[in-house]
Amino acid sequence: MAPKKVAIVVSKPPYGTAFMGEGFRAAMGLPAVGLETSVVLEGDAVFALLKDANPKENLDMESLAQAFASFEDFGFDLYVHGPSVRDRGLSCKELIACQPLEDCEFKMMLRDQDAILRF
Amino acid sequence: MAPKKVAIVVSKPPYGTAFMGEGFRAAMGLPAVGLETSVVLEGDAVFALLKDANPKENLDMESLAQAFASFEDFGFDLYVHGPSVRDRGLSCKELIACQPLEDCEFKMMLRDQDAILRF
Amino acid sequence: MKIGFLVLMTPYTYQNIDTAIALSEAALDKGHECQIYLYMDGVIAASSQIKPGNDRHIGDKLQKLIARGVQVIPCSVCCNYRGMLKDQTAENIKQSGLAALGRMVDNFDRVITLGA
Amino acid sequence: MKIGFLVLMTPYTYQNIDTAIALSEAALDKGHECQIYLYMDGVIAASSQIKPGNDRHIGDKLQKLIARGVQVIPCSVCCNYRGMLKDQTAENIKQSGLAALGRMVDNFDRVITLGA
Amino acid sequence: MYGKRKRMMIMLLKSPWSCDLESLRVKNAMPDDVVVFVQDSVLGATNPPEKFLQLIRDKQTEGVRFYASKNDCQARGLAPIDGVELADYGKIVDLICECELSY
Amino acid sequence: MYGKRKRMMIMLLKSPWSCDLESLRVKNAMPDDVVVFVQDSVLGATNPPEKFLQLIRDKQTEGVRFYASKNDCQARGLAPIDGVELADYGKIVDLICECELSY
Repeated sequence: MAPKKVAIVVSKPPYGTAFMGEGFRAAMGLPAVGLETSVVLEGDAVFALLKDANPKENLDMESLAQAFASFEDFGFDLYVHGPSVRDRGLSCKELIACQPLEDCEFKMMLRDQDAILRF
Repeated sequence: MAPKKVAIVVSKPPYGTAFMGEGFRAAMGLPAVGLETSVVLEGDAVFALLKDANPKENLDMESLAQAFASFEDFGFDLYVHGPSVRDRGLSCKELIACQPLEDCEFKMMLRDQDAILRF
Repeated sequence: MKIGFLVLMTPYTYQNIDTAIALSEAALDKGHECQIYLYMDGVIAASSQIKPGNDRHIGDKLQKLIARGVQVIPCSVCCNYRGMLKDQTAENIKQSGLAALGRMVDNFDRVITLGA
Repeated sequence: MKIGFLVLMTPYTYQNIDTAIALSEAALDKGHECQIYLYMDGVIAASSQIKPGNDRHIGDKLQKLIARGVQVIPCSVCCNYRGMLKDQTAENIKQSGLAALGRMVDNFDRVITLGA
Repeated sequence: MYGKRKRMMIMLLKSPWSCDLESLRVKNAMPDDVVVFVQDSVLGATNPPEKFLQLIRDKQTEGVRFYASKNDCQARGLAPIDGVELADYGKIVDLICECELSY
Repeated sequence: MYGKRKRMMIMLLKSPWSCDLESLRVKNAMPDDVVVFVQDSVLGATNPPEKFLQLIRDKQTEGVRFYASKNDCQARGLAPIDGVELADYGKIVDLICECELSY
């Protein structure tokens, strides 16, 4: 039987709350039990991938950009919602990783899953 | 010396979260230490005063409308933000209490306080 | 059918655990199976020490679900972050790692996130 | 000047207590006096049992503020609702009723709400 | 998979008056999907902001079905607009089972 | 009290992209008031949605001053737009003291 597919969709901005950090922690844990895991950052969540972020020095918090940078090692796929990036005046060049999904791709990607967890 | 004035401004809707209930509890406690206390319900918070609410039977929660109905006994003033009521298609007739502040009154009322607590 | 709930927020402050309980009760009545994974602040609902006065008793409601076969699983790291020791979790509730969430996603037909 | 903070949300999940701590440190450096009233889920920050692993230790930061004269006051009813017993509050922190919030509002020059 | 996509349930929790993210999720609904308003989100089913009402109407035209939690509406003393059906917890469970996926 | 009103500080916490309530509070600013962006709200000072940017510009014309938490901006790798000044925690404390009231 093919492994189940699960998407972790994060829509909250980084650092002001722990939703993204905990979504990331879930994304590290789920591949371990054989789930085909994807993370999609949409809305303000895309700010987490900014290369210039420096939360350690400024807020004594661990960098989510650095955490997500190793997504391949953790065995999950990482996407951003393209329109969310553009709406916020950002571009892929500024992000540590950037595989954008357009609206239609995001809609269809969601429906390709067996479960969706929201953070 | 005149007593200090404090406004408790609640902007969150009732029942989905406890912010309003805890704002109410603060409003009961502050007059006891001699503070001249006002509560302003703005935004979705105005829904808390609907006469037809029945949270006990439907959600096993205490009625905030009933709680606020006795505001005079607790020694605080109760206002609603008028535009918030109208924007939501509500009218004072549907509310258990309704002393509306228009935008200008709300702005000036805030500046008449010594402290503002937000819920 | 097997229905799992992922609850992220504190009890009493947020309605999420109430909704998970109400839906679980309705699902059990219809012959379905349920599980509740408590993640982030959601773990507080598993505390045996909550004293809600005259308010609804969420702990008792969870125990009734457990008696009907529902597993309630708080994330152990999340418990550490909120000062909830192992011996403070209520009866028949055991802290578990994220693998338990993985198993719920893997074995359950539906997973509903109740977050912020 | 006397600056009070009203913190409503859980530590680690929300940045609010971090901001209250950072502003208090800066205010003390400038010779001001500070107080932090923990209300609703904010009370969790007063727990002595939190184990944040390698993460920043909010409890230690609060203790440093306390050593500099800052009072940190968790609402007692809120503690009951979150399963936090009196003996679980950290050193030099005492649960108090809403009257303590009233006194902060009454005696302090500024009150800042850090909520949701 | 085209034309045979999974039916999705979108369960809304928060008021669209205070939180734009809820409308963002409704935008992802496709024909035959189900949107369920629970908790504070029922305010979007009873007293929706104008733009959100238009989104509901547009999605209904596409064939998306809308339900509002009966307990949450009645707890707040509110009734849903035309075209949004009240659903008790049992009915919501049926909808959860009927849709292959929850978002 | 007219013309002698208290100066108010409005401290924003949440992103205006996800939360309309923040713009609602900025609307209450009057001349000489101070708006401070801290925590996730700095996104409104660095990458504001169009309508929120317009609100900032309108309020600036009225004489409202805008500051963004330096630590929160730099933690996120962002810089504020023209006309919004970076403020470290010490400066924010000064602003708290300078304004007679915090909202």
